[in-house]
Amino acid sequence: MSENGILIEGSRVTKRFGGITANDGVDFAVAEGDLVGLIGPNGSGKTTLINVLTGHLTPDGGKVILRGRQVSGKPAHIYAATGVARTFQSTQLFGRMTVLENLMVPGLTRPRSSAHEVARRARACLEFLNLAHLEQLYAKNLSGGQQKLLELGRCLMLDPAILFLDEPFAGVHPHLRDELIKRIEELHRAGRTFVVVDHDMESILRISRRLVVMARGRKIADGPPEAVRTDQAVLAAYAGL
Amino acid sequence: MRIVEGRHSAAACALLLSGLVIVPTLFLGGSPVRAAEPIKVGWVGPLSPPGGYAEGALMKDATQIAADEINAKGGVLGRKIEVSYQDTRGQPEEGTAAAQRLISQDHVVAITGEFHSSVFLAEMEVAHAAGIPIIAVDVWALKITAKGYPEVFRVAPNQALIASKYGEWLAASGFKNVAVLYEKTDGGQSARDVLLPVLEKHGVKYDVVGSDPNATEFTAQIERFKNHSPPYDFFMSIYSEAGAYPMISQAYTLGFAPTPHAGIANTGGPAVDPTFWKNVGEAGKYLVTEIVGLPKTAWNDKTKAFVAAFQKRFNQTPSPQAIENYDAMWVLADAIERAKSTDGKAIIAALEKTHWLGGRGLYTFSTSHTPDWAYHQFMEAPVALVQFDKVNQEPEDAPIIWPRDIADVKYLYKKPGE
Amino acid sequence: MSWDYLFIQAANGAVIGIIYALIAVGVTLIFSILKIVNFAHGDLYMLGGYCAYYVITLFGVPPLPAMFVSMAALFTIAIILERLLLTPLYSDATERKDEYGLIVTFGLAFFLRNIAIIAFGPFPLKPPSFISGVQHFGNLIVTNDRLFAGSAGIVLILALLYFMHRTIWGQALDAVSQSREAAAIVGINPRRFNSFAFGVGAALAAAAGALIAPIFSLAPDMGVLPNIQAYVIVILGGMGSVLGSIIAGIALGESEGLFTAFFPDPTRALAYTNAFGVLVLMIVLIFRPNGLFGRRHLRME
Amino acid sequence: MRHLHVYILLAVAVLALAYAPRVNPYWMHVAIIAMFYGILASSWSLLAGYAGLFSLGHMAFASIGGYASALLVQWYGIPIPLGMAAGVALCCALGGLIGWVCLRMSGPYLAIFTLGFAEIVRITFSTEDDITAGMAGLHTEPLFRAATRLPYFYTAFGLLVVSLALMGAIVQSRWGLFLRAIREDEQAAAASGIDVARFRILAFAIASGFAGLAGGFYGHYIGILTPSLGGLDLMAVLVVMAVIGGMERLPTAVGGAFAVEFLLELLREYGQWRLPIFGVILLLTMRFARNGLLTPFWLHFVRLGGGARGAAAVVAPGRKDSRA
Repeated sequence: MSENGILIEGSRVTKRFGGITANDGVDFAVAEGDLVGLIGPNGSGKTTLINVLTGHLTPDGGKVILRGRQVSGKPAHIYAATGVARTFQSTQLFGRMTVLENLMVPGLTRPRSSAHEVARRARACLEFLNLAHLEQLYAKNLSGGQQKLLELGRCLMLDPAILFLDEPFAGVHPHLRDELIKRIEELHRAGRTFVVVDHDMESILRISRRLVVMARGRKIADGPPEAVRTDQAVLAAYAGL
Repeated sequence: MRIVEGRHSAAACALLLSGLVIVPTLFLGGSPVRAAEPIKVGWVGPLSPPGGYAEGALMKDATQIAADEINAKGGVLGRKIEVSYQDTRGQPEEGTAAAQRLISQDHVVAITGEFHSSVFLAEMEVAHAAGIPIIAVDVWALKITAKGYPEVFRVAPNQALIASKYGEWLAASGFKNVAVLYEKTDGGQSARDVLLPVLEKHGVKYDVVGSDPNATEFTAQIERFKNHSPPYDFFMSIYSEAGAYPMISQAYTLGFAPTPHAGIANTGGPAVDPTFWKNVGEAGKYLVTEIVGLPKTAWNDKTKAFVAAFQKRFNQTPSPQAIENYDAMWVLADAIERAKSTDGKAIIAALEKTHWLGGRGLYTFSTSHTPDWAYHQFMEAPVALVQFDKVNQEPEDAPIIWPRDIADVKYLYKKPGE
Repeated sequence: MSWDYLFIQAANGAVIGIIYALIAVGVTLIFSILKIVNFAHGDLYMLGGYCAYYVITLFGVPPLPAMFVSMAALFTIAIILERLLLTPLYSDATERKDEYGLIVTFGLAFFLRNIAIIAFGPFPLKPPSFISGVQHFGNLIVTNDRLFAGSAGIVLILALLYFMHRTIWGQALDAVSQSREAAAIVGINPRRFNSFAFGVGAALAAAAGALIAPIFSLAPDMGVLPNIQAYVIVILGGMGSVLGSIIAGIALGESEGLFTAFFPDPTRALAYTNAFGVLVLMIVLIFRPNGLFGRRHLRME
Repeated sequence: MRHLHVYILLAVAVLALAYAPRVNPYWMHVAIIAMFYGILASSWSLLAGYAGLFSLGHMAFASIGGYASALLVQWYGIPIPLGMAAGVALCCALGGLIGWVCLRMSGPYLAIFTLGFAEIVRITFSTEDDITAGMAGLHTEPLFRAATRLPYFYTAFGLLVVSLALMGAIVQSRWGLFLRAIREDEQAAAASGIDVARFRILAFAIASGFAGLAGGFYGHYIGILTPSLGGLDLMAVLVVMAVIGGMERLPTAVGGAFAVEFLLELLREYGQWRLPIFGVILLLTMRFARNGLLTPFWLHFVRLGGGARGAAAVVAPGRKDSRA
């Protein structure tokens, strides 16, 4: 743990795809125990930033510092082993593996884990997510909302310090969405750090303690939700697009 | 697929799996051979790719003609002959399977056939282990007879008898600088291995190029030949696969060979196949190739009868390989008749004393081991080099240019325009 | 080495490259719509060649109309085959669609190649030339058949490009290739376009077979080598890009020709020509895992 | 009774072994070749079925293993088992290397990349004939100087059982779960903490090693090796075997190898129609039993004992156990 309580930090992150600069010198730090909402118009570079911060993309410029250690350029599983978990914009499960197996995978990647112990934890996790009755089903046969829950469960099995959730509420039935929010808040109270990306403003504002806004690959606002809501640059970004 | 629940289907599964292992044993043994039953003879050869299936098909047809003729004459030892044909796809492993099946499943008394030396080498191991005579029909590798297995006989000439003839003829014709293009098959390689030392011995310069047997595009290579300096005066192609035709056409249209400055030859068989002229047209004129049968002038009644029968039945001219297999079948029948038995040892003994006039001359098998490839080799296997001097000429009508004692033209090689 | 020699080899390479491209374009088209690699493409090409041959020899039809007959025939055959064999690609019960497509076309190739030996006989056949004779351009000699095949290849590819970009059906095809869901939403039935694309791909292969037959002769296993070359081209060109395939086809023809012409060890040059093509492919893939001009490969699921 | 299926299989195996001396040499040869393909099909299913790496270079590794062993025995006169071990080691190393260079490829790209590798191996082996004897065939030392095929049968059986046991242990461990996770979604697997690169390379190395083992055995059994061993024709047959059986489980892949090999031999009755008929059977099977013909049978068979339910239970012990 670094001294100032910063868990993960992207410093001057730049990422280009062909001629497009998706991230242009973005500084983004998350402190231990925070719950950050990351918003911005389509194509503003949110997902790219998450991909860089979780090791799925190597930045062209800048660096990623995780618990005081520079990790940019290292493969994604190193991040996962250091306590970074994430979900994907379009749910990415192990479709033709059972629900239980989906949770066993991250559990078993932990060093010195025993199959019995992991299975016990996985089942506990399924109880927590109300998915226990589905454990022998193929993941691809779950409904969209159940898949989001399962993906969250898969993150939890890593016992992560920080979770990046990429559009967790998109396409989820309102009832399940409330369920999801409840779980996130529960986990946050239990001490986990979150970064949540979504277009569902209402939900984001409901849960986040801090709001970061991106536009055109740059960070344009960062602060408490109330302050950011009235920020001129943010209003301009949303209105102008 | 829905799985039916219940104990019955579970038992069925167990049965199915154990069946995989047990079913084969049901094919055990087979019934003992009774006197009136036909004598079974095996045939092996390529009938599908990646093997040389075209030649294989011709050989199979010819074998059937011989078997039908033998049966029409009352068979052998008063019993009919029945041929079991096994496709080997040009793969040694399939050859082993085929030979093994013929011997232990079909209980054949002898085997003939095969077109690929590498496959035959695998097959003859099986025959050797079982003591079953096997007559090699169109495989030219020296190693086959050089191994000295008593079961193995060969009616085909071998590379020492074929490729060396090309070498001697090239030297005698005064060619000084030869481009050799061979296909990377067993036949191509062994021909190359025999040809090159002969050229070297006579001081003929050469360059040798290998090619994938599937290739059909030779333009770049032929242009490279054309630009070689000093220029080549002969294009020797060792190619038996389908690519031979585009190669000959391309050499002709690109003005490499045949020209007044460069001759061309192809060894391996395609130039005597039934669709040769259809494929190459003008380009085939002046091409030199070998026939591994008697020259037409030396044809005996059997040759003529076979060619006529084949043409009548299959509506095409038999290739020399076909007549080899026709004769092999007759040689075998003759040996069984003389052995008065279908026992392997007896047939082998009878084969060694073979003195039988077939469509390719008088068959005898050497029992000498010097040189090593001579053992059980038909030493007088006819090989003649011919040169087409007309478009659409039958190989048998083409003038013989080598060896000199049977040549029917004065020249050694006729250049275009001469 | 003279410039003349280089020019001749380059010109020959270009002609053969266009012919390669014609085969590869069909593979590309099928890939971009059906998302499968058609391993039976070389055998459809073989069928097309034989079809043209028999139309010419049995009915006395001139070569060029025979080529169109062959294209129509293969178009129909391919649609039937697609309906019979490829429909599971669109069913959820098929668990691994990429692999299913690969394997079923593998099986189809196996069947076609072996039935062809029985149906057409084992010996190579050659239909009459489109235009007989040769053309001399200085030291460069090109047969009229090659020139014809090259130009007809260009015409057909241009026709395909025109069709893809300028006609309703072509644009619908393009729409399906980009997003099946979106296409379905705007009322295009992707199922029908799968059949259609497979048919057009096969018709192009048939045209290639008919055009090449007088140059290389027909044989039941003639599809083996072009098949591999087609994959090389399709990958180099970026799966699903018609224009990329044309460029890659010509590049492959050129590089193979020039490799044979200039590889320092003359005895091995021809033997390694085919290996050279795939080696280039492998190197490109190592550095660009999605091909040179590739869009990212998308799974069907 | 748990693991009933294991006992049944053992019983069948014992039966087959005891019965073997009475089988005629032809069917024994077919069985040996089927076991050779069994090793190849199961190792290919480890690669393609579990890890989702649809490689078309598997037969090329068999070819490399065969040639390496044959040549080492020929050059240095080392014992054949040592030669085969060297072949396996070489294939592991080369397989790992191929696995490493194609790390970023997937789906058809990987298939065609490995196809290219196989072609290069085949072309090289047939061109460099002063070393490999090319298409004329490389003669190999026989493993046994026996008149019957029986020792080969037992050897092949032993190799198949050992290979299956080793691979079975791998796929039932957490590695098997990781490989399947990589097959399903590489990004998600990485996000779950799996070192994707390491496991992809491992899968290639292990599978290629078994292919090399099979190739080595084949070379010393048939007595002659040609470059066509590594060609596309045999690769197609191998794919067909694994797929018909069911490529996502080792035993079904082996079952497919047996079924196809025996079918091909039984079809010899039909002469030239053999391969077309085989093609039709193939197409029908693929069309109507897309996920493998033997898979449902196998799953049911495994459930006989009532213990294991699907693959999940292998790594995730049943509820009762975890409470106990």
